[in-house]
Amino acid sequence: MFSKPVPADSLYLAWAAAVFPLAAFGIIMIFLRRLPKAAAGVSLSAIAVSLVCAVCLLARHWHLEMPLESTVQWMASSDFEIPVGVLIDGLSLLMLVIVSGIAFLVQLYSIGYMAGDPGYARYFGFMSLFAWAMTSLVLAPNILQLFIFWELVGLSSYLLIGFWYEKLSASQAGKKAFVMTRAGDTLFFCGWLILLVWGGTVSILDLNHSAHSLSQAMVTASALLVFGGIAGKSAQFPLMTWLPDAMEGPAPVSALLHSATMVAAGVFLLGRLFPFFSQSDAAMTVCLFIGFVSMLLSATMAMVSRDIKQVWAYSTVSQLGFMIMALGAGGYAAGIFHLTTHAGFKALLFLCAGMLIHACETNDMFEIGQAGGRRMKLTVLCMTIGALALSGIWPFSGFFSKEEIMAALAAANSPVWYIGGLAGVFLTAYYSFRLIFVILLPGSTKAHGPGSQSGPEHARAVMHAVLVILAVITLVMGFFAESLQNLLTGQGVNAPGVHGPFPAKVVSPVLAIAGIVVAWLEFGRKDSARIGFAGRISPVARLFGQRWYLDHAYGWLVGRILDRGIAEGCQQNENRVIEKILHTVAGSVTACGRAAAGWHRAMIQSKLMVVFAVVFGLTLILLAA
Amino acid sequence: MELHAAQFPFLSTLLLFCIASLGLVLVLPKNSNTAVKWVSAVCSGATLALALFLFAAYDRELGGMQFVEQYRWIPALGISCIHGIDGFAAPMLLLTGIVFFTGVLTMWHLKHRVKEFFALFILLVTGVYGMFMALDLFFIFVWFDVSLLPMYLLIVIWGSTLREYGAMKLTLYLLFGSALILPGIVYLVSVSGLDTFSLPALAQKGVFSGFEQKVAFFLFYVGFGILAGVWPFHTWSPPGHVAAPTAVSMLHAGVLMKIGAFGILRVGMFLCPQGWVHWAPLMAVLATIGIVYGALVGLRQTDLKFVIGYSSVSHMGIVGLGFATMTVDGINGAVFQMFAHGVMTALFFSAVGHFYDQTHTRQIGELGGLCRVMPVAGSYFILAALAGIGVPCLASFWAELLVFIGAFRVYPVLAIISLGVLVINALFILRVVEKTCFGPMAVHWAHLQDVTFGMAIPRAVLAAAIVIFGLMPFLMYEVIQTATIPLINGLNSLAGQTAADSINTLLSQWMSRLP
Amino acid sequence: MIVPYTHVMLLGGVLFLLGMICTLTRRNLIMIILGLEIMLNAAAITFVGAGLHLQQIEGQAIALFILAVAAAEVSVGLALVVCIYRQTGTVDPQCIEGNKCQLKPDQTG
Amino acid sequence: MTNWTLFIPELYSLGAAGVFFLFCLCRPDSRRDYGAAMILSALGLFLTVWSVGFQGSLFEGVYRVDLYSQVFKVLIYCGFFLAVCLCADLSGVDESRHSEFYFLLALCTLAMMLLVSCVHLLAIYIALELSSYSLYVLVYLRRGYQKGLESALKYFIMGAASSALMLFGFALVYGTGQSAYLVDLMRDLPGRINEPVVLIGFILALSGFFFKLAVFPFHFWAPDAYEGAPHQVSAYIATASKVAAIAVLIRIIALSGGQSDRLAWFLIVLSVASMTVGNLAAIAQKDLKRLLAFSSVAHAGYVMIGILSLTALGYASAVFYGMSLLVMKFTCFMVVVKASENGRNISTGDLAGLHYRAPVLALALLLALFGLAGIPPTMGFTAKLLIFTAAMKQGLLWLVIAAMFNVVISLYYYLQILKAAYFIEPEGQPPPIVVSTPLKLAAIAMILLMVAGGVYPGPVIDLAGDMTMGLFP
Repeated sequence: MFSKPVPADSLYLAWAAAVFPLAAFGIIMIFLRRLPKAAAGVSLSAIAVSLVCAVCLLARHWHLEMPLESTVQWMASSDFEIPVGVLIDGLSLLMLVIVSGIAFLVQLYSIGYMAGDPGYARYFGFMSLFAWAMTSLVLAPNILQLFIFWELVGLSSYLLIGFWYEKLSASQAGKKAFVMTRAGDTLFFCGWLILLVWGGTVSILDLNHSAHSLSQAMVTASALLVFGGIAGKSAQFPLMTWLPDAMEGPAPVSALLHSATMVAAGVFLLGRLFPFFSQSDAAMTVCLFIGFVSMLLSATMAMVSRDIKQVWAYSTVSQLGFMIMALGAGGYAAGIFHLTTHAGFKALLFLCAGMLIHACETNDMFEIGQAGGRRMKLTVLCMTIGALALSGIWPFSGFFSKEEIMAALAAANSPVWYIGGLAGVFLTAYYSFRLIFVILLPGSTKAHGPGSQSGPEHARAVMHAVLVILAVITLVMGFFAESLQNLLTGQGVNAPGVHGPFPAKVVSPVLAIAGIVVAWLEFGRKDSARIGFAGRISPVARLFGQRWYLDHAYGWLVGRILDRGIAEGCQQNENRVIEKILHTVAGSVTACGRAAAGWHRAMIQSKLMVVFAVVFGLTLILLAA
Repeated sequence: MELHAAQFPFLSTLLLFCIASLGLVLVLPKNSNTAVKWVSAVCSGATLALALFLFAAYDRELGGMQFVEQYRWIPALGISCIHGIDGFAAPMLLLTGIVFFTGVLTMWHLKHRVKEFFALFILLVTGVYGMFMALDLFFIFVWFDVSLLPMYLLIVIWGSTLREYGAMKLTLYLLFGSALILPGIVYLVSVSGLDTFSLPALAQKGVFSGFEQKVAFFLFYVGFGILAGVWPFHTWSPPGHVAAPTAVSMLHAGVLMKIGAFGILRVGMFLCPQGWVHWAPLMAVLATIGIVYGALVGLRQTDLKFVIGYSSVSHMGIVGLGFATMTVDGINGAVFQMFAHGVMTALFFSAVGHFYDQTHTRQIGELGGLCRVMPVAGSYFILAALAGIGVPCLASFWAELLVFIGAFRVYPVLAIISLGVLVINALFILRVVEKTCFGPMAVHWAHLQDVTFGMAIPRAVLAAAIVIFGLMPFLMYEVIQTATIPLINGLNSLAGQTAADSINTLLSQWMSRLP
Repeated sequence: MIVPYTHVMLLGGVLFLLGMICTLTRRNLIMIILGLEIMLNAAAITFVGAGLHLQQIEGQAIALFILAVAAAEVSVGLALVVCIYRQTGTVDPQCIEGNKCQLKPDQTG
Repeated sequence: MTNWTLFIPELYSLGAAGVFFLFCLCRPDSRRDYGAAMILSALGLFLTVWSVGFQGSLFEGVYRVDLYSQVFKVLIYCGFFLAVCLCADLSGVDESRHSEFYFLLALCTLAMMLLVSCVHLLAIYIALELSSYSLYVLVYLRRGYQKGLESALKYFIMGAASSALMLFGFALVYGTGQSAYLVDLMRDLPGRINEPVVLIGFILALSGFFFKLAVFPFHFWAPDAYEGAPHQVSAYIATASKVAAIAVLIRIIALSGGQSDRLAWFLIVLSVASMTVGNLAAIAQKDLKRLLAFSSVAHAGYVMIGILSLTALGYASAVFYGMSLLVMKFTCFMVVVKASENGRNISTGDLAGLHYRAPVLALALLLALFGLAGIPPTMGFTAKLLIFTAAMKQGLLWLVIAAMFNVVISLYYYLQILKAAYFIEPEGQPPPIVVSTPLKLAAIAMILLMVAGGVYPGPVIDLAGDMTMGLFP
């Protein structure tokens, strides 16, 4: 076997980490819908318990030699069993801490951010639902359980994006997110079915350890299908356009779900099944390619967007693309490490954006700048720290993780990936600091500062505290790289050497600084035109601004092909063919009826004729027969 | 099949209770509306309790037919009155109890011809209960028809949009179905040479030749299939839903369509396993078409009930696909889907019913933002929608999961096609949710009332059923399993190989015949 | 028996056919009744022939009964025809349908 | 030695007819006539029920009294009694003709009672003619409705033509079968049924009964006669007359011995044609009685399914079917009588609002229509199940399916009636229909009978089986 059973105390801790938020969700939705304060309290305590459990687990199993797995059978149908359980290894412990930690911080932040919202209790209910689903997802020992919670985090994402349901765009964005991820999930499900029916196992450890005994074609097929789910969840090309739209949700939701944790679930899954994916070169190449395309495409989109949250959303897609590239290139620890650091600084960025949006009541970065967003000193400082980390500047956490990724890419089979990665580094720095400069150094500002910051004073203090905590994490996280790598790779995952050739170490920071400089030249200088190099060429700007026309393609696919094409065809078939046949049958029956009825009005002698004809005719036929 | 006699005639008690309530309703004075409603509520509550008890008391270790009662009935024709429930019937009884109870409560505000409504309603439900517990072909058919005909009056008198057309179409269609079932039953009884209508006796091995089974199964499949909404015989169903009053829609989609599927299962598959194997590919293809087609047509609908009607077609296609797999997983899933879809769609219709009562329209374009004025009703609607999409931890998910596993083993291509439809399903159901519950609210809806506490009870019961069986699917599977495994074992021993294998052989033969 | 039974049967059959043709072709209620009488008589003749053939008296007895019943039948029929004629002024079977010819009593014949 | 006790019911009927004949000579008095008719028919009903157990043979074997005939006599008398029950408001018949009306009705009943017992060709012929003549005149008795006369004439011509056909057939059967006694024929015919002359004779001989039963193509009289006759007479034709026709048809067809495919095919064609023509034509009808007439034609087709299986089971099922028809058709006509004002014909729409104008009648109508359509749990369903079982034993699956399709068609117009009764709101505010207590009791009795016949028909089926056992000596 590849695992040992989980000790009872750890098992309880793991269960508690998952179940407390579920209980909070149930209690809030059933009893506390009218009591917002109590709802927030319940939700926060539950996630705090989760966090404590997660940290205890991490501390207890810091030096884990073998994955721990325990399952009980939840449901059985013939030879097919659905077990539920927990799998504890470095990855799940790390993710558990990230998820519960960020969730805790974001919920803390939300107390102030969401204050006064009519759906306050509902918000915390959904947040608890998400916390339950996400913690259970990272603990899942088999793909089915993972899939179930995978769907549930999708559900909570749907609910939270459409949280302000009276905004039509919000509910549409929620729908879009759900349907697009569902499209990926369907592929995931198919892949899972292949593994179950033909592969015979869906246990993650079994798959990772026995993938080589399965046929190559099957591994490739199922890996690619599962990757479909990953692409959907992590908003990779071509299923990427839901994520920018998902920014319709409240900013903390974007911070928690759509940057730090939920969208990272795709990368997590890839990491979970890393040895399995490694068996198929084709699948790994596809990972690399998709990550590459998504990373660059979304970076270009971020270059021209004016919406502060959208920029971070594109950036999220781009960074997820980096992670997937890293994993595709074999840099398991690099990808996961980037996931970890990214969770911290991206949450920070979103929460800062939330503060700005809340204060200035606009999403447009230029307007925020003009409204005097820079006067919110702490916020802007934290945002700058986050942007520096995102750009990969020493000593912020992003530097370390990006370095590892670049090293992994450099070790990959083709230089294309590495060069693309470098371009990505440059673009990342460019668009991050474009935003920072626009807000920090606006050409002109209004006389008055941003409008009164809503919420009571202590709430704002809590929000600021959260920002500071995240900023500190961003600052120090990079120095834990070694220990995290030990945690992750201590269990038989053979990560290739992460220390790449010398130039790599220098080239990418230089490029990042170059990006910052370019951004300063275009946006930061006193008399700069405040228009980016991409924005100068209007077709390119339009291409980037329209998200490479991906949404148009989907609109065309759904609206024209599906809705007005196939579906309308079926509808016409329903009305014109099936109904027509029915009506023809019914009509001919009634017509026959009318004819028969008319026949009975005939003259008596005609009727007699019929009588005689039938009797004698039939008799003759019978005699002849 | 094994028969285990009952210590106490629970099943007859259940039926007699319904009949007694019906009689009581009939003899109550004309204007005693409240009394009628209370009698109906007590009747439905008591039968629900009994159904729940039977479901809980069904011995999962023992399996087979339990609570069996046998009475002589018409010896001249070999008709006896046998009641009994197995792992398929027990969930169905529970479903009927739930939908009956919630249906009665949903119609509590009815003012027009109350006595007749509840009399017909109880009659209909009696038929449904009877159908699920009967083990004699005569009684199966009798109860089957008893549960169909009241529908006509219920729709015509208390219905809405295009009710006369919808009711007539529904009734004629369903009777067309029974026009095939009755010959099928009589045919089997005649060729058996046993002079008995008793299902256990006829279900013994070797009673029917392969040809007879094929003929009879086809008749049953089409006959019951019409009621189960099998494509292309589904077109009675959406207009019927649209025309029917709320509780009748609930019962219609929640239980009646299940009677059709149950009929295929109980009569078709139990009696004609070889016919089942023979027609399974056809069933699978039609079911897949139904799944795809229902979702696609649902995409184009503008009337809420039409949307749900077509989604029912799609969901019942999943049941059909499960039956066609002839695997334990597929059948388990199909039966669970019958239950889950029943509860889900009842919740759907009860929420829509409330919308309609308040707004007097079901046109999706005219609604919007209803969650603001009726958050509770809206929540139940959304819950039903999510169950309909197949979100995990709600009952339908487990059903669909198992059906797809079974289908993937036997018909991988069809399974993948149906899986793809899940996306369309999500698209059109969420679109409806968005357009009714979300978005800006029209000003003239501001005065609308949310569901009152009393009216929320039935919805809460349905929602609880969805969530409980979604979180703890094993409660259901343990019961269903007891019936599935013997059925499939019998099927496999018949052919000497698993039926799924024989289908694969058959398919490969067909493929080889292609140029 | 001098005449073979078959011949009697044929005679009865031909007569029956003639009666039938009469009922079918004549546009007069009275002629129709006459045709019916002829058919009855054909049956009676066949009975008589059969009785002779079988050497039973029954056949002829039946024929007598038939005559009597036929008489009753004709009386009922004629009574109806008379009533019809009084009411509509016609005995044309085509005209009694839905009172079509009531306005033109002179067309009778 | 003639045992006259066996003949008591018939004598009683003759006496009853005589009483009305005497009334004809007195001053017209409708209340007196009605009262007398009620008393006499009720007594007669008891008498026939009392005579059920009689066994024996009368008049040199021409007349056979057995369970089969006696039960049918009860049924016929039931029909008579029920028709009389509907006569409380005999507004469709001229006041001065009421005595004649009852006289003819009693006479017709007598004729039918004779008919079901006769086992001799001539006796059958005479009994049949007697009943027919009474009915011709009864149809004619319609007051203030020109169609009454017209339909009587059509009825007459069609009847006379088919009895001529039948008689010619009898002649051929007599000539080839060498006897006019059914008992002898039964010995002789089965072996020779496929000889051309025998087959022609046999088929022609059936014409008269097909006419009575309104089987295609002998059904042309039915719509006109039902429509033109007084409601009570229509009811009588649809119930008692049909039962008698079934009885004697079974007696005659039993002669074939069940060995003739050709005969079976002939019957199958007629059966399917009757069902189809009857049901199709009924769809287009507005007049309720005309509609019921076509439905009778269709039901004749269903009865034929039972008969054409040419087995004891089939005959028993046809008998049961006849019984159920008696109950259901009577219920329908009861509604027609009560819903029509002054004996006028009513259309389907005139039933509007019946559910509150007369709830009991509406419920009875509902059950009767479902029964006619063969929907469980009514007597009609059991009847259909029986005939289908009988046909299926002969392997006629497709015939059963065809019949079921016809049931679906028929359901369309039955549901239209039901919709009118239960759903359509009448124009204005028609007053509630006054249903007298006896009639209400009758309606409830019918409801119970229909439901009992659907739910627990065992005893009746056994009875029908015992009856037909007697046909095979």
